Amino acid sequence: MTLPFAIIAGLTVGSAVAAMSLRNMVHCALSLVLTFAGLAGLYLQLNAEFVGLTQILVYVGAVSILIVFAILLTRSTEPKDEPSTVTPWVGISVAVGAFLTMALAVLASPVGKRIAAPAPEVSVKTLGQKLMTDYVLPLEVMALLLTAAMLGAVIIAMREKEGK
Amino acid sequence: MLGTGILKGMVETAKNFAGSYHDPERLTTVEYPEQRIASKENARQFPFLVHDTEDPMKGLRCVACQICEKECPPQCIYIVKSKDKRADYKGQMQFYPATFDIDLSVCMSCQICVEVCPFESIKMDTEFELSNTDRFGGLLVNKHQLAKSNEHYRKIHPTEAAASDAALAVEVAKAQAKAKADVEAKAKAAAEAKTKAEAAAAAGPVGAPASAPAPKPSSPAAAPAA
Amino acid sequence: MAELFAKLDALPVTLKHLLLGLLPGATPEWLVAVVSAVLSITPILAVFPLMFALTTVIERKGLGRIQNRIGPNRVGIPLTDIRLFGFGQFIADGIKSLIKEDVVPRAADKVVHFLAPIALLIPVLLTYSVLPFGKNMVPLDLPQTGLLFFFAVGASTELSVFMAGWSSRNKYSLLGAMRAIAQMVSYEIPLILSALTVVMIAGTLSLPGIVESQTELKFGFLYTWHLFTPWGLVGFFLFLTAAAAEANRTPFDLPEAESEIIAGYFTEYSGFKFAIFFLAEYLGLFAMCGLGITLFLGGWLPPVKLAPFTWVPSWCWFLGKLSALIVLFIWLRGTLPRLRTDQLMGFAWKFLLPMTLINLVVAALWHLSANSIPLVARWPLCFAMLAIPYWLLGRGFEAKFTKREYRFAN
Amino acid sequence: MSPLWCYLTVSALLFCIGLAGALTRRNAIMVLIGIELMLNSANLNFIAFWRFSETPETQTGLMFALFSIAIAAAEAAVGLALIITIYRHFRTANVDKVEEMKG
Repeated sequence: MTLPFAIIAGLTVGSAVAAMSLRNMVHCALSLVLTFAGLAGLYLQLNAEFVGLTQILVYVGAVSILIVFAILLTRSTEPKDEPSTVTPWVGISVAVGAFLTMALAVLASPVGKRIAAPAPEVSVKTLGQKLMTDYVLPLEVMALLLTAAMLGAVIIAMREKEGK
Repeated sequence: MLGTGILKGMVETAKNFAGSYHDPERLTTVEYPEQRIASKENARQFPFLVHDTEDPMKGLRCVACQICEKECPPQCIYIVKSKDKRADYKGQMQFYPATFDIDLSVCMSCQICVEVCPFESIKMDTEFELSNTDRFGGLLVNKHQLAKSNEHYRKIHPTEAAASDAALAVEVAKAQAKAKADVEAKAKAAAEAKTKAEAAAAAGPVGAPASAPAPKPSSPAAAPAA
Repeated sequence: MAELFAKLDALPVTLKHLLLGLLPGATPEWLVAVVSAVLSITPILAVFPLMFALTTVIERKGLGRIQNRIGPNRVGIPLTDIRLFGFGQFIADGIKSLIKEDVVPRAADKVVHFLAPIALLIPVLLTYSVLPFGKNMVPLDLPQTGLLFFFAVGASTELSVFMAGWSSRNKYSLLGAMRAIAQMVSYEIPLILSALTVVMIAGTLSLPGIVESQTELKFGFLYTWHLFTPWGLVGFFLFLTAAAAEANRTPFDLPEAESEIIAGYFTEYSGFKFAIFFLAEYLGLFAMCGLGITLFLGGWLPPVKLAPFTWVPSWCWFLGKLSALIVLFIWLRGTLPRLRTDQLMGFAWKFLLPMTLINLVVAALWHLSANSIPLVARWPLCFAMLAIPYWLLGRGFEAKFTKREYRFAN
Repeated sequence: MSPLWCYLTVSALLFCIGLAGALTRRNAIMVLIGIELMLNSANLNFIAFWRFSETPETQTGLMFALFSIAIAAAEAAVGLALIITIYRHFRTANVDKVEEMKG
C-alpha cells in the first residue's frame, strides 16, 4: 500500500461514511461529491485517465448537481426531531456482514495478491474505435436508454397542468 | 437577422469609445476638484443666517421668533431665545438667538425656513463641500458657523438678494418714516402739551389729550423675498 | 537573427531548465519533480492574477469611455502627484479587500461558507495546467485527455457556486446560485459540443496536439487556423457565446444581476473572500478565452508564416490573442443589456444546441469531402449549410423578441 | 503501486457503506445516494480488475465502467424525478410514509 493510495482511499471512505451519516442532507451531498472525486483519483492512479475524468465530469459536474437540486426541491417539511434512520442496527449489521464476507473473500483469493503489470498503453483513440466497432450495439442501446431516461425524467417531473 | 442588432450596438459603443478621446460632445465629464462648473444661481444647499454689520454676532437679522423652528419639516433647527434685547438693523429693540443650531445631516434643503422667515434673516447657501470626519457633531453647526454676511448672499444669489434688500429698504424706510413721524408727533405732542400746559397754566388744568405714541412693531406680514 | 528570436521564444523553457540545473546533483527525483512543478506553476500564478488586476482597471476605464465617462484615473503612486492614468487602482482595491472586515452571517453554515471560495478558485486555477501558453510550454501535458481534463475540472466549479449560495442562508444567494447552476449546466453542452468539432477534426484531446494540427500551411504562408474554416468560424462564435455564459459575463450575467438579486451567490461575502470570487470569475474567463484560442485561433501560432510575425515569441502571440479576446468581452459588456432568465434558457436550448449539432455535422462533411470537392466550392457550400439554419433559427428569436407593441407610448 | 486487494477492500467498504445507508436512512434521496455509492464501488472494481488483468489492452473493464457511469447518470435523473413527483403527491420524501397506492 502506497502513501498516495492510503490518503485517497482514506478520504474516499471517510467522506462516504460522512455522506451516509450526516444529518444535514446538503452536507451529505457535498461529502458524496468528495467521495466521487476521491474515486476519480483512484481511477487516475489505476491509469484510467479517461474514465477518471469522465467520472468527475459526470458525477461532480452533473449527478451531484441533480441530487442537490432534488434536496432543495424536496425541502423537508418533516419534523426535525424525528430520527433520520430506521432501525439502524439491522441495516448496519447486514452491511458489516456483507463487508466481512467480501473482505474475507478478497483476502483469501490469490487474485488479490496480484501485482500490476507495467502501465498499459491505452489511448482514447482505440477506446473510441472499440466503441464504434466491438461495442457499437451497447453504445446504441445506451444512446436509446439515455434519450428515454431524459424524456422519462422530464415527463415524470413535469408539473401537471393547472386545473387538472 | 439575428446578430445585426448586436453589431449595430457594438458600432455605436465603439463610436462612443473613440469619440471620447477627441469629441467633447461624447465626454462631458468635469474632473471635479480641479475643474469646477460655476454654481447656478438657483442652486441651494443648506440654510445660513444673514448678518449686516462687521461683527457677525451683533448684526444677525434673526430675532429668534422661532417660526422656522416650528415650520421645519425634519425639525433640524434648534433656537434658544435670548433673555435681553438689543437693537436690530432698524434700531428697534429685539430678542436675538442665544443659540441657533442646525443639524445639516437632518436638513433636507426644502427652503421652508426661508419662505416663512419674516425678517429676511435665513437664506439658502450654495456651499456643498461639507464633508467632515466627525461622525456625530461635524454637521451640527451653530450660529457662529451659520452667520454669513449679506455680501455673501448678494454674491451667491444676486437676484434674490436684490429683492430682499429692496424689501428691507422698504421696511427701513417705513420704520424711519414712522420714527420721524413719531418724533414729529412727539414734538408736536410735546409742543401741544406745552402750549396746552401753558394754556392750562393760563386757563386752569384740563384732561391730557389722547395722543398714542406707541409705535407699531414692524408688520409681521412682510413679504418674503420673491 | 532567426536564432536570437528562437532563443527569445524558448526563454521561459530555458530559464526553467537553468533553474532546475542549479539543484545539487544528489537531489532525489521526487524533489526535482516538485521543484519543476513549482517552477511551472509560479509564472501562471504571477501572470494571470496580475492580468486580472490590470483587466479590472482597463475594463472600468473602457466601460467608462463607452458610456461617455472617464473612468478611474486618480490612483497612482501614493504621496505623490503621479497618477499613472489610474493604474494604481488595483493595488488600492487589493489592499482594501485585504483589510476589510470579513462578515459571516450568523445563520450561515460556517464551514461550507468558508470552503466555497477556495473550492471555486482551485478548479479554476487547475484549468490553466493543461493550456499550452507557447511552444513547448504546457505545464501538464496530458496527451490523451487534455481537453477532457479542462472540462471536467471546469464543471466542478458549479458545485462551489452552489456551496456559496446555499451556505449563506440568504434567499438572494440561493436564487443566484440556482440561476448560475442552471445557466452553467445548460451552456456547458454547447460549449463542449462546439469544442468537440475541433477534437473530431484534429483527432486528439491533447491541447498541444490541437495546436499542432493547425500548423499546416495554406498558400505557402497562411496557417490553417480552425477559425479559417466555415465550421471553425461558426464554432468559434458559438464557443465564445457559451464561454461568456459559463463565465457569467454580460449579457449572461444573470446570476449576479445586481438589480434583481444584489450580487447573486456571493451576496454574503465580503473582504478577501469576495475578492477571491471576483478573481475566480475573471480567471475562469481567461481560461475559457485561452481554450478558445487554443482550439480555434491557432494557440501560440502567428496568423501567417512571414518574417515579422514569426519573430514574435509564441507566448507573446498567446497573451496577445488573450488580451484581444478580453477586450472583445469588455466591449460586449459595454454594449449589451442583460437577458431575461427564460430568454437565456431558450437561447441555450433552442439556438445554441441545434447550431452546435449542425456544426458538428458540417465539420464531419468538411473533413470527409476534403479530397472530393475543391476548396473553392467546399468553403461556400459548408458555410451555406451553417448560414441557412442560423438564419432560420435566428428568425424565430426575432419574431418573438423584436416586434413589440406599446399601448401608451405609440 | 498497491496490490489489487487494497482496491478491492476499498471498493467493498464503499459498497457496504452505501448498503448501510440505503437500508437505514429514511429519506428517499439518501437511499438514492447510497445506491450511487454502491454503483461507484462496482465501477472501482471494474477499473481495478482491468488494470490488474493479464490483458489490459482489450479495455473491457474501461468500457464497462464507462457504460456503468452513463447508466448511473440516467438512473440518477429518473430516480430524482420520481422522488420529486412523490414529494409533490405526499409532501414528504420519507420512504416509510409513502405507503398508499393512491397518490
